[in-house]
Amino acid sequence: MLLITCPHCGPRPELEFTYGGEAHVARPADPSALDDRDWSEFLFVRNNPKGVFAERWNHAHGCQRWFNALRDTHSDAFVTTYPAGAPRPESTAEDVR
Amino acid sequence: MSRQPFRLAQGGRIDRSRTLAIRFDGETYGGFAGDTVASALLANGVHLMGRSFKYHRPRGLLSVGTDEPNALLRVDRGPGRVDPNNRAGAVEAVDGLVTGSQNRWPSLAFDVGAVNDVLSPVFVAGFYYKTFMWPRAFWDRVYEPVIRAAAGLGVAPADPDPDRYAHRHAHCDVLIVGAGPAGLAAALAAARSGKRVMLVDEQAEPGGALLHDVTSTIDGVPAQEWVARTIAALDAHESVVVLPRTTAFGYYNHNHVALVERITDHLPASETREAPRERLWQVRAAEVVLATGAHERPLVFADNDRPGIMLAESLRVLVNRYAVAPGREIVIATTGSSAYTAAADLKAAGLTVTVVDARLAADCVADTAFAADRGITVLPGHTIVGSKGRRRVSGLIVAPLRADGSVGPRRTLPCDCVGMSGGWTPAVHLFSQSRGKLAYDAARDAFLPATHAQAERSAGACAGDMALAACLAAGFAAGAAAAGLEETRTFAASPTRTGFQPMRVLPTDADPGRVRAFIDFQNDVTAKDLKLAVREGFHSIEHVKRYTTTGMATDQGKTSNMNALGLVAGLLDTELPRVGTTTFRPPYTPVTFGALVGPGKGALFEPVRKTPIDGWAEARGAVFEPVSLWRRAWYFPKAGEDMHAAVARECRAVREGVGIFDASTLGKIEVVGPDAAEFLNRMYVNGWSKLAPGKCRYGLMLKEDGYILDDGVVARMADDRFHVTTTTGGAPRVLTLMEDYLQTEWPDLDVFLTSVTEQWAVIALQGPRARAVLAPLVADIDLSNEALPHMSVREGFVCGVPARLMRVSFTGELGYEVNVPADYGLAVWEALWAAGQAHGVTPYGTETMHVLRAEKGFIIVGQETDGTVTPDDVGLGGMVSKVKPDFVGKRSLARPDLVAPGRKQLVGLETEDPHERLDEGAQVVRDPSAPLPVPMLGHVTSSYFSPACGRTIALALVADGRARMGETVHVTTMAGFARATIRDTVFVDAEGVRVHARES
Amino acid sequence: MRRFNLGNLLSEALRGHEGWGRQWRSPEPKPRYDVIVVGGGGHGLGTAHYLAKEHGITNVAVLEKGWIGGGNTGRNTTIIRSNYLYDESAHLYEHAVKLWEGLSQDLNYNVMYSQRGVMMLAHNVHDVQIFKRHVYANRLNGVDNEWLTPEEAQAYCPPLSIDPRARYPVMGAALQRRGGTARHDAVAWGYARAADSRGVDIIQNCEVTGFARDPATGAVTGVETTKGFIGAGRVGVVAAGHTSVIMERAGVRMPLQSFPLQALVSEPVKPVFPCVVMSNAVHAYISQSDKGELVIGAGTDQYVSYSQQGGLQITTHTLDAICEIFPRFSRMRMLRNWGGIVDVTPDRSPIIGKTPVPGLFVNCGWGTGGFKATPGSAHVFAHTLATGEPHPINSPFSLDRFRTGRLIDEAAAAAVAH
Amino acid sequence: MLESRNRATRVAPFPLATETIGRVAIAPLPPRTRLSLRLRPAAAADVGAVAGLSLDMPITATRAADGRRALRLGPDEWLLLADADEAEELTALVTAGLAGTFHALVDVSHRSCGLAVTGAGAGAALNAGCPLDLSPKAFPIGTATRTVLAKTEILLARLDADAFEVECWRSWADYLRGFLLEAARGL
Repeated sequence: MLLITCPHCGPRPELEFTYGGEAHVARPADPSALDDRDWSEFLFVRNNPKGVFAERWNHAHGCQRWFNALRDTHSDAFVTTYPAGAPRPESTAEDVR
Repeated sequence: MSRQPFRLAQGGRIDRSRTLAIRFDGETYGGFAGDTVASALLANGVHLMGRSFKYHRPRGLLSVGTDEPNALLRVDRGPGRVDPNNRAGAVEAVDGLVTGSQNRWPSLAFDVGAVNDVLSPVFVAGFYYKTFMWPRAFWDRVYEPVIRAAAGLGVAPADPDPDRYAHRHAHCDVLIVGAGPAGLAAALAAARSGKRVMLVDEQAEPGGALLHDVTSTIDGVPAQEWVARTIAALDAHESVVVLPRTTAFGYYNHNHVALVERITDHLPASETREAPRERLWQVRAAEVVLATGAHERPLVFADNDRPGIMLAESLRVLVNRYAVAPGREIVIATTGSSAYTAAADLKAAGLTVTVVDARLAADCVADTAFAADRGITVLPGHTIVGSKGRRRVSGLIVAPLRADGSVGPRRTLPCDCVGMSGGWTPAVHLFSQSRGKLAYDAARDAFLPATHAQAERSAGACAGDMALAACLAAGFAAGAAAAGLEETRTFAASPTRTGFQPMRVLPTDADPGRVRAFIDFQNDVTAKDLKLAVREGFHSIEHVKRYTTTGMATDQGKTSNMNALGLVAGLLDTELPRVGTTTFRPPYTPVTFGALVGPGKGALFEPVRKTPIDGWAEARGAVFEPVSLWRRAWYFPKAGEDMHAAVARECRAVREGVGIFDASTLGKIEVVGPDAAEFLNRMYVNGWSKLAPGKCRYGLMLKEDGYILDDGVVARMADDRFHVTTTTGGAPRVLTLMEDYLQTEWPDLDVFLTSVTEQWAVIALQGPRARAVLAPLVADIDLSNEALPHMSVREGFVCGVPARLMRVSFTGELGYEVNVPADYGLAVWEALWAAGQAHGVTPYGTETMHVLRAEKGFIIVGQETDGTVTPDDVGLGGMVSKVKPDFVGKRSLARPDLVAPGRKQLVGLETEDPHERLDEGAQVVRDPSAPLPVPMLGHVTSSYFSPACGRTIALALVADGRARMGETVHVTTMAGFARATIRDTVFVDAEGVRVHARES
Repeated sequence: MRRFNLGNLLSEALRGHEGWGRQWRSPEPKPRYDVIVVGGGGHGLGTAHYLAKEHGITNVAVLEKGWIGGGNTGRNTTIIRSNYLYDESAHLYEHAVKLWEGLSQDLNYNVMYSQRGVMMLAHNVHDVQIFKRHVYANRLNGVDNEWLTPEEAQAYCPPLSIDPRARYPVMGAALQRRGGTARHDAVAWGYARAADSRGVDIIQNCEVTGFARDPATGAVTGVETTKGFIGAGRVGVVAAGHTSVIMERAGVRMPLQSFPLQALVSEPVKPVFPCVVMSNAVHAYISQSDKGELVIGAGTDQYVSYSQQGGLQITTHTLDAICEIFPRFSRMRMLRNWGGIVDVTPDRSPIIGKTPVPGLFVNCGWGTGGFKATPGSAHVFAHTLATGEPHPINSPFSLDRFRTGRLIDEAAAAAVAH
Repeated sequence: MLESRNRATRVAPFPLATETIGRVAIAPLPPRTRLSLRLRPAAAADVGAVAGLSLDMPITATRAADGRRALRLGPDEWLLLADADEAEELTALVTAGLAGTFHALVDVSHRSCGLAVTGAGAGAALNAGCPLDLSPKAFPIGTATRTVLAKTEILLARLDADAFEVECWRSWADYLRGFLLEAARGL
């Protein structure tokens, strides 16, 4: 079970959280302006890296806020977590244990 | 009861003042408190304890520890408390305990399965891949049943488990796994920091190897005295928890370590009924110290599996800890030094001991001298080429190794017990589970912790330190560092005989293709099986494991893995790491399902959510159905009524009089804020800006992919406040979705969401007489059509309770939904019930609700829709706003396939036979006589008997359905097909006048 | 290649089995192959087998970064069935089941396909509707699947508790008798041996690190590997959980997410569980292996990961359900618990076909249900690689369906776990 | 029909009896006023306090004043607790105090029900299903947070070293009570 640091509540067990997939995939301001390919990209295509991944978590059984995290999908070690809306922090390989 | 002829006169940690008796295969044997089943049986001279998996070879104890592959027993602790595959050395003897051997018939001594042993030349590794293929049908009917019957060890429990199991989440600063010298020293050091320390050990008492060390001293005191003092010192610390009988079996992400504590199995049944049998601990540790010790390796030689042939250190444990003579005339066979300590202790216990050392004399001078000083005969430079005896070893066949490597003349050493030692394998299982990387250390012939993945340290034998003083010092340093102290110290400890010369298979003069030298005892994997695997091209150790099943038995290869790796490396003439090491997976030792389940069984398996009115329904004999986690009243049968009769009666009551229905499970969300209407505009397909306060509107919500997610009535309580309702099952995901968009996409909107699902009990009154029932209980709300028309809402008091009163209908009749604070729900329900008696008010359940709405063609999300259905598919395309620039799912509605012709559309169905009720899920076809695969037009989503129509009705999703009105189609039944006609979806009151109740 | 049969087995028994040769060679890569298959699991090795056997294309290499069958092929719970709802799925999985039924003979390798039946439990009215919808659709598609009452279900699987007061009472079950299990390792080894015997090069410990492209056409011309450059006419990627990583190296983003999936086995016991039981409502799948172990499948963890290690809470949740439906197993013990990496598409159905890159084909997205499809998947993918065009059976499983919205969403349609 | 007023009686989901098992006592909490207050963090800092209750405090902290409590459950969420008969008064006070400030105030008094879990074994019993570190250092007196207990969400508040309040949504009451009783037996 992961230990996840909620930006508001601090380190909490994974049981309190739900996952939200890749972060920083903004909903287009005007979806009608997108053609089918671009729209399906937005709907379905996500990065799936073996390495540092920016992802969304919801502290569903805590403060219920959505936030973002950088996590190494190979080791499952978190690099950092940060509030929704904040830009993705720089991360380097050293960040990852 | 036999008198323990092999019990030594003195010594051991057993309590001779407390005798006990256990049963094994029907015989009763005496023992003492502190015995294990294995030590008690051996004290009585019982060596034959089991049969091997494949060849049914007679087997005795190999090891006193949890690495035991052979002596696996059925243990019977009373009705429902029978379980298989218990390691004899790990089961503590309890007075009256009943045990038995496994995998044999008719008896352990005479097992017909032993015929496999004769056929062993055929039953080699992977033989089943090469045959049993012809004739084809025989695999299922003949071959496999035979193989399955032969496989498996013990018998699965036949009854539900009456025992209780507990769970505990715990946190500590330092978790120390293993309470041997390294672990105890680590705990001593960590305890000084005052931080929270947990010390866990799988054995009945802490001390590890020190519990059978009768010669060493530590800091001037005998080893076992040092253990006692250390435990006392630890007990003096508030912040230290010591858990014996507790196995750390799993090392998961972020220092999450799973332990299982055995609480009652070592106690007499009388004392244990209320207490949990086992407890699963889930520990989140800031730092972990692994002091998990090492496992001794067997020697690989012909017939090395006879009962009485054990690991040398286990003999030492039996003599020193349990005061049991494993035999009278013992041969120690070794390629290393540690076995000489065992030999010395056995000798000191008065047993006859001879040592056979496969190392050349020059390589074991110090050891032979040590033995000579104690009057122990040593045969250095001798290999072992076989053993004698059937159900008990009677002799060991040895031969000198010549300088040229050839084997000299054989001689047989008579004996009744053999202790073998092929070196030591550090127990790196948990380290490997933590995903740390191992590195091969040629000098120690061991894989040792190298690269760490988590906040963890290994110390002592599991890190390659075999000497006592080194274990203590390393443990102390690790414990201190884990606790954030920069302390080290040295311990004055007796020297330890360490070091060994790895020999994968002992040299022999026999044809290696003929002899069977076992590597994995339980699975009967021999050296020649491994040779065959390599010959057939299986060169990765994972392939070898899977092909031969070596290391795959219940001991998970604790004694066999290194011998197998080494042998394969030798066969491939490559260095050992290139063959790879098998990655260890949890659990370290097998864990009871019950412990993992814990309290989560029966009523606590999964919550049953109940409404405030649930008890009333139960008292009225309601039949319930599960809906998501809720249980809801399904129907209210009267005496003698079946479901059909009850539902028909309930339906008529609503259409002709009045029914009362518990709708409390509906999801409810209070949407508050100046941007509330705009927020709903973005979430729903339809618009909300123009909805006036006091009015209600039906809302439809999509996922971003354009398919229907949920629906429900939304009431506007004020300009900036909406009372949103959702489906029962959809409540959590709708709120989650709304919060997601609000927080991450539109944080600029001034809106807050609050779930009020459980704040309000919801009582639906439906039917022409609904107003008559409700009116007397409503003080301050005008219920007239003019003041409170269909789809409107008012706040006021019902039975003096503040209420949100909605005039809405899911039945097509005049209807109200009374929302009152939940704790008042029952009282208001009962008041309405009482007031309704004069009007024949009838309680109805979800089935009737379903029938009534189906008669009106109202959809139920999740029944008419299934996650691939658009608003237009169910005839609600008209609801979709054409003016709103955007809402969730709007763009997807324009995707090619969602606007393509031929989509399935919701229609009504009437069967030719008015009494034929179609199966929900039945498929609709045009031509039932078409060849397979028969093209399908769609499927039935809802199907009921409709009392109002006096016939069955159905809803279905049918390709181009709205263009097929009047068409005859064929619908599958369990018997064949039924003819049905496609029609519109509204079966009752097509004009929709009843809901307005204008006549009143 | 020495045939596998009882006669040879007995004659070898008399001479210490010295006569068995290698089941497959481990050759050094040639400079160029007509087709390179990236990924040495069952799907990849099977693809090579059918390329050679059905299409006469033998200048083929299978590149495996570790050891063959070491990925999901060797980590799954080996459930085989074809009772899928939609025509596209039913045809694909039924194609596989038909091949399973003759696979041991085709490969001359006993893969132990055991048609002991796969039973899916219905625990509520909704389940009943869904499963009957399956039964009827399957019947019309020529796929066997029948509806059982609770009593019939218990008769078919005696350890099953049908106590009506249970939290999840058994209200019926859908049974596919032709479904069952197979010996997963044997599938990889059998395909490897058969393909090797037809000249296919199986190259282990060879990771693909990049793709060479024709600057003009953009077509794939070969792969960079840890054993150097290898030229190729066509390349098929069959890398399961690692597909995204490999395809990224070809500049193709895939609609995939990789999740840890856990499974476990109990200690071996004598035969007690005769079939396969799946309970989707409680996320539990269970059968008993020929070795006697209860084989139990759990759900995926919620987060993307390549760690092959899930959380303990997934295992405990699964065993809650198992012990609720089969109370007698509470005192059984978990022997081994492991994880795999499954690649999941947005509609949880696979992608088998072309990519935007000429000459590059992909077979992925099998999620938690790939093993059952192995022969069918390999067979149609071999056709696709041989002809450059999808087989009718896999044409609906195109990458393009996510643009058009022609999804094949079994789970959304049926809440049936794969 | 004024006589029909106040005829209705409150029925809480928990039985009234207190259960004591070993070192754990489990007793139902009396009905009380629960108001969910949502407010932007910045606004909370500006306002400081409403109805005599400070809002400006760390997340998971509690502030109490004359029998009322404010629990900060998140950056923009507070739960206000008071006696059962104080709902209208407290609502009025808060609404007045926040006049002109965007906020949401929703009465959720009936949404939840609570148990008092006390005794030397209280923490251990809770840890049978709650994965949080309940040591006094990590979870000091006055801490209040949403979390999980086995298969249900709870609101957990520590009133004293060995005294906790556990609330769940009312439909989960049977499960919550049943689990805690089993947990106490399992100590």
